Amino acid sequence: MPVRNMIDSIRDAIDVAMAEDERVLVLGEDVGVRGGVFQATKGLLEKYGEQRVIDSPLAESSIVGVAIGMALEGLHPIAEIQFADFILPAVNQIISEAAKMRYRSYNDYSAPIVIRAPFGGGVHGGLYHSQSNETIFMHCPGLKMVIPSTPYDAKGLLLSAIADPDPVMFYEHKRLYRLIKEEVPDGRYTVPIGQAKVVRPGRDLTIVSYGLMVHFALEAASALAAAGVEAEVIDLRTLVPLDQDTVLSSVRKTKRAMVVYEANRTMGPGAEVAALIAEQALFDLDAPVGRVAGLDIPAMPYNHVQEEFFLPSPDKIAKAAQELVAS
Amino acid sequence: MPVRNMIDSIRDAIDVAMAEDERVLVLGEDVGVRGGVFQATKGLLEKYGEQRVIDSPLAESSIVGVAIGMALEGLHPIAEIQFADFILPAVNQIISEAAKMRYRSYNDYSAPIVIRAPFGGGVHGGLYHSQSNETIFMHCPGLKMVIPSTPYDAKGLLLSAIADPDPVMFYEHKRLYRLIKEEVPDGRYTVPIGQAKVVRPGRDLTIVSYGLMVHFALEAASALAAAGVEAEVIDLRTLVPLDQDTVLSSVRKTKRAMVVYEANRTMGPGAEVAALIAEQALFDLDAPVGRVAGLDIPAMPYNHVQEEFFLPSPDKIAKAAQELVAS
Amino acid sequence: MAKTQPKAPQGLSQDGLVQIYKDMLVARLLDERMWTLNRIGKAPFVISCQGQEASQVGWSAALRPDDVVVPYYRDLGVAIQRGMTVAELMLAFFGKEGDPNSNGRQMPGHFGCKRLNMVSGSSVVIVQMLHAVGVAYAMKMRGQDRVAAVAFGEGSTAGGDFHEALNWASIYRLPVLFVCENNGYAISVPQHREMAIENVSDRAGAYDMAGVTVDGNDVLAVYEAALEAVERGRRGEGATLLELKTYRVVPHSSDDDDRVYRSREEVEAWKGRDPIARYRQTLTEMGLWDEGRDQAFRTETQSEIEAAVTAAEAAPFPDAKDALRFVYAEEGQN
Amino acid sequence: MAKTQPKAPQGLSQDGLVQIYKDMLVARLLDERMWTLNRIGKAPFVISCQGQEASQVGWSAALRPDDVVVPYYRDLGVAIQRGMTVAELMLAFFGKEGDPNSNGRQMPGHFGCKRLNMVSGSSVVIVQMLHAVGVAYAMKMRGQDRVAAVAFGEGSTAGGDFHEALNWASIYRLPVLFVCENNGYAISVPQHREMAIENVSDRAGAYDMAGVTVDGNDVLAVYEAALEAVERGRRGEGATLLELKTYRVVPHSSDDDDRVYRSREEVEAWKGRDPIARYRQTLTEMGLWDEGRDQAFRTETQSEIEAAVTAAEAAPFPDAKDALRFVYAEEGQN
Ligand SMILES: Cc1ncc(C[n+]2csc(CCOP(=O)(O)OP(=O)(O)O)c2C)c(N)n1
Ligand SMILES: Cc1ncc(C[n+]2csc(CCOP(=O)(O)OP(=O)(O)O)c2C)c(N)n1
Ligand SMILES: [Mg+2]
Ligand SMILES: [Mg+2]
Repeated sequence: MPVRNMIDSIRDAIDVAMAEDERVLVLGEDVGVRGGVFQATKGLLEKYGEQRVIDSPLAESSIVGVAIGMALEGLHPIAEIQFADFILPAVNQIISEAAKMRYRSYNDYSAPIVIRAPFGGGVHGGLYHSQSNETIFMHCPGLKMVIPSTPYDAKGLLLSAIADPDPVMFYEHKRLYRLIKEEVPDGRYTVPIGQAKVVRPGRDLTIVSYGLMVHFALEAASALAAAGVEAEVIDLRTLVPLDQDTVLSSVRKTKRAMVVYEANRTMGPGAEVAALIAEQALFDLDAPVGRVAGLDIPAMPYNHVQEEFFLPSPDKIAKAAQELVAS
Repeated sequence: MPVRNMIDSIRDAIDVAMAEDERVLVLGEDVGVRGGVFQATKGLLEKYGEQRVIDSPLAESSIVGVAIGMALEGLHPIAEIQFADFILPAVNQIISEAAKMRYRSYNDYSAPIVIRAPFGGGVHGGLYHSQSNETIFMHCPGLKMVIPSTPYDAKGLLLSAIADPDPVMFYEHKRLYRLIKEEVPDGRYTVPIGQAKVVRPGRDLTIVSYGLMVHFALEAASALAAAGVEAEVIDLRTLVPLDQDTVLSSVRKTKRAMVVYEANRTMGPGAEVAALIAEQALFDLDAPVGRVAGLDIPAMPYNHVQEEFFLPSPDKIAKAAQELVAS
Repeated sequence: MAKTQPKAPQGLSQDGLVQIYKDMLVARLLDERMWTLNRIGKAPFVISCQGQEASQVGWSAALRPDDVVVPYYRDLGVAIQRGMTVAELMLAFFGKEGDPNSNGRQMPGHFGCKRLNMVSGSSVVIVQMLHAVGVAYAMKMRGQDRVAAVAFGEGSTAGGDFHEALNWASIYRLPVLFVCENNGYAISVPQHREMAIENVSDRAGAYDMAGVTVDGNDVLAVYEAALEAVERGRRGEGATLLELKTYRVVPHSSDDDDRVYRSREEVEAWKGRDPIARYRQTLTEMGLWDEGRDQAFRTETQSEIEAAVTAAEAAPFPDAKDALRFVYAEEGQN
Repeated sequence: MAKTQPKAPQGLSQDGLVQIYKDMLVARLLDERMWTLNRIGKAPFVISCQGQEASQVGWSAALRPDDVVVPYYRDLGVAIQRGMTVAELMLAFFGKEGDPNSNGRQMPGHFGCKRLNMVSGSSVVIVQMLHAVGVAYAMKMRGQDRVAAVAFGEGSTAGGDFHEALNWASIYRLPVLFVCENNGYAISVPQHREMAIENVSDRAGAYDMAGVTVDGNDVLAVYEAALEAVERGRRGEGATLLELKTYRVVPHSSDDDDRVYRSREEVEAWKGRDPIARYRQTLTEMGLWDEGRDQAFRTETQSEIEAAVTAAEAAPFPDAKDALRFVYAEEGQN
């Protein structure tokens, strides 16, 4: 089976979908000739032509707004936002329009678009090429939100997202693009939206995470195991809909929970997970629900010292886990 | 002492600030001749002239972006967004620019602007004149976020916001504009940003809320009292910075907590409050942390049946509180 | 002096000419009835087409049923021209079960119905221009000769999506009819505070696009200009920015008081240029209409409206739980 | 045939003319050094001014120190013209303590420094146009004769804030100089995919604003056009949209590979129109510069740069905890 990194598996998913269904197209800044600044659409222009691989003008609101219009006429656009930091000019089109189209038209119209965006830091991207703003879209009924952490899941989830009848936010951690390789089958397969995965079983505490932080949590779990603490690690994979069952049954077993995310701590995705646990599994808990997250400063600085200071790390996670288990 | 409703006390606060300091100005759609669609700026054009009371073009990004520029030159703009639902085109200017100006310039520049926006529902505003999207701005270090629930607080907090050296989001529940009157002194006084208020003491559970929901919580508390349950009601007044001490000491006393908010439930402001409690006061809790919130549908429908179905009500709050106390 | 007989524009039969008048009049009468229902406390909100009927019915009539229209909240005339019935519109007005626009979810004035190829809109202004561009992209990509038409107020053109939409449409030479219904105000804000130019259509040059301004109270002039633009689109020659100069003769909405921002003289002057009276005159001169038919049609329409009011008042609101549907596609639906 | 001797534009002394050359050359040499530092792995990122020095130094030199400039990420030439030192810029390049732009928080190319009346920018394109408008509003409100100048690339003009900013500036006739550095590409996207028109300045008409296009590789032409615009602003006659046609002769940034989207012939042709060589020629013809002075200045600059590199490499990174400062104003600060 071919071995692929995440960027290759994403490109492969798009390729599979475009080859199968001519309604699928991609649009975004530099997605054509350049193949995307991260190369997620490399080679697609040559293969599918200018009409289906659109080098859009530099205007995010239009990328999403035009994609909505295409979807209204039955196309299935995949919009690339060059960096998640630059999705903000499109927030109105996403939240007011895409997310509410089906609802407000009582199912007459819908906007089945996929919005891909590289997010997250640790790549010296500074304040504006490192952000994790998934909270904004998690708080928006009508959207789904997917964040894969492995090449295999990335392809399977992206194929699910493209086939989904509703708008899907698809956030890709840019530091994961080339970090890991694994076997990724050719052709179509899907990973269902809405199912979290226990990526490491354990009995002493549950670490809930997604994206790059899953790998940091796994590293932390290895370190913890050496110290006799068995952490169960959950990769959410989908933030909306959130797989409450997987989270809650793990927490009911381990009695301790911690959420790890790289977004700003306050009101970040971990707040919802913690609230869920506090509401549904409170009597099972033997310890406070911990959060290891990005700092509450505007974003991570460029210089590596402060970038590291901002980000959760395997060490910080392990340390917090130790404290939780001790409490 | 004069008796004012909330819209009058807000107008009065702006008037006081403009009379004292000629750097203060207002801008927004219809704020001039029309005095604002809710009349928050009525009479100010006549008093302070066109240069300081600006009927802006219909473009929210520009309202905030231009206000930032004015602030860079030492003015103190108060920007009105006609409805909070329409703030989304300005999200980029607010989050990328206003909130990060001081941080990214290492204190060289700052953007001391106030952004006022009527939010919330129960006024037959349908999907796009009823939303509560404060989550977006709570998750943004660099911003403060204030939501008054009474005329007195509205004036005092708005005067604090205008004097604040950093950008402040000032959300006003539109159904509160004319709902309540109380004594509101003439002239300058301030209510500090960042201090919650216990608006009803109680021993059996803590209800944390803000905006219109505070009044619903108080109604619920009266009903509960009749049934022998003493609820302590906290009005957060400021979502950022969140007054953790007031919340936590109340919860440590009552051992039960519930958050009431009208925003969509998932990832709404109550998630952060619940997470805070689950992290800091877990061992004090005798019951799960409850959330009574807006439904997870795009927004509240226009027809009153579904509008009521969407919204928390005193009844729903009281019922949830009873269950919490019984648990 | 011999008066020249008015001439019907290309593509309009005598029935078509009369139908335009009927649609305008139905829009007006329905709108007026909504105001009285609001004023007696039966409905919380009206937003109005009054004064703009010629603009609305005129541009809409230039399209085919398989074209796509993306109207804005004032376009009651468009909804009627496309075929939404008075009964349906009254259900929407009261937010009742069976409203084909949103099943009572949206405020009145938010038109949208797939059967009529009329895209659902939000209350957020100007966003819909980009949807029309995307629709037109799909049409062009498939080699169809359909067009997308989208309407908006002149005040809303200050928003960034206006620029982004015109830019896209011009880069890809898409078949879009951009219709600006210029009524001189954005709620209270007069045009000179919205833009520094005289004609919105002057902005077309910034996109190498056709720009046309016509008298929006002259329904045949509107129709002709729209038809020309639509045909330009069908021929693959790109988009047109069509500006219709008109006026709303009532307040912005039932929540507005327009006396504070415009003089009664100005409003009365525009009432004197009523597009419906004007077109009735034209049709009469063409020999296609007369006082008797007018009275009869009014009476008929009024009773249709009253029947619609009665039915809509009697109709149930949607079930509370119905509010939970269609956040996402339902099981098995695609 | 007698060659006409080049003429100095109004308002520029001989020293001024030479200073412009020096600023351009310093920008180029510094930029080149940053690339080599990046290529040998000493710094993660460069974004470049190369090829655009005449545009940048030209428009910036037309301003007074008390005017406000709002540059974009490519404007190394502006930062130097405003007075940021090579040593400071090298600290910024390495993200070190003492960087006057952001104290190491932002990526290189994010210029901003109150001492120089140069507003801090984000990486988000086109947003800064609105900041310049607000700055100019404040200036005009106070009756000052200062202006605000803001720069951006031509690709970025597709964003909505471009339109919103020009619209505001024109409604209020504000003293803004809008400078579009048109290098023909937005990363890989060529101009004809960004807009359907030939000249960005053609959009000025949509705002009843002066629009001017000049050769951005001719520094004196840039200076003159900018000065005229600035004086128009000072006289209260409103804003100008000034387009400078130029080219970046290196990839978009150190993360880019421009070979996939433009031919080497095209790049070489533009290298042949190098703005620095061209202006050196002009100055030489004016008798203000010669080969000897050029060599001496280059040597001097190179050693200034090397000293800056050494110092910046030796400089500490900011303390980790320093990242917590200035999210909000600190106690007692206003
Ligand atoms: C983005 C946004 N901002 C503000 C509003 C509130 N609003 C509704 S209509 C309107 C004025 C629109 O004026 P114009 O575009 O000229 O259309 P008209 O109502 O005159 O037909 C405003 C400000 C809105 N609906 N959307
Ligand atoms: C809103 C936003 N979207 C995308 C980007 C990523 N990006 C950075 S520069 C650039 C191209 C800009 O082109 P242009 O405006 O022509 O300026 P140039 O770099 O050519 O000087 C892009 C797409 C960004 N910085 N901001
Ligand atoms: Mg208007
Ligand atoms: Mg460019």
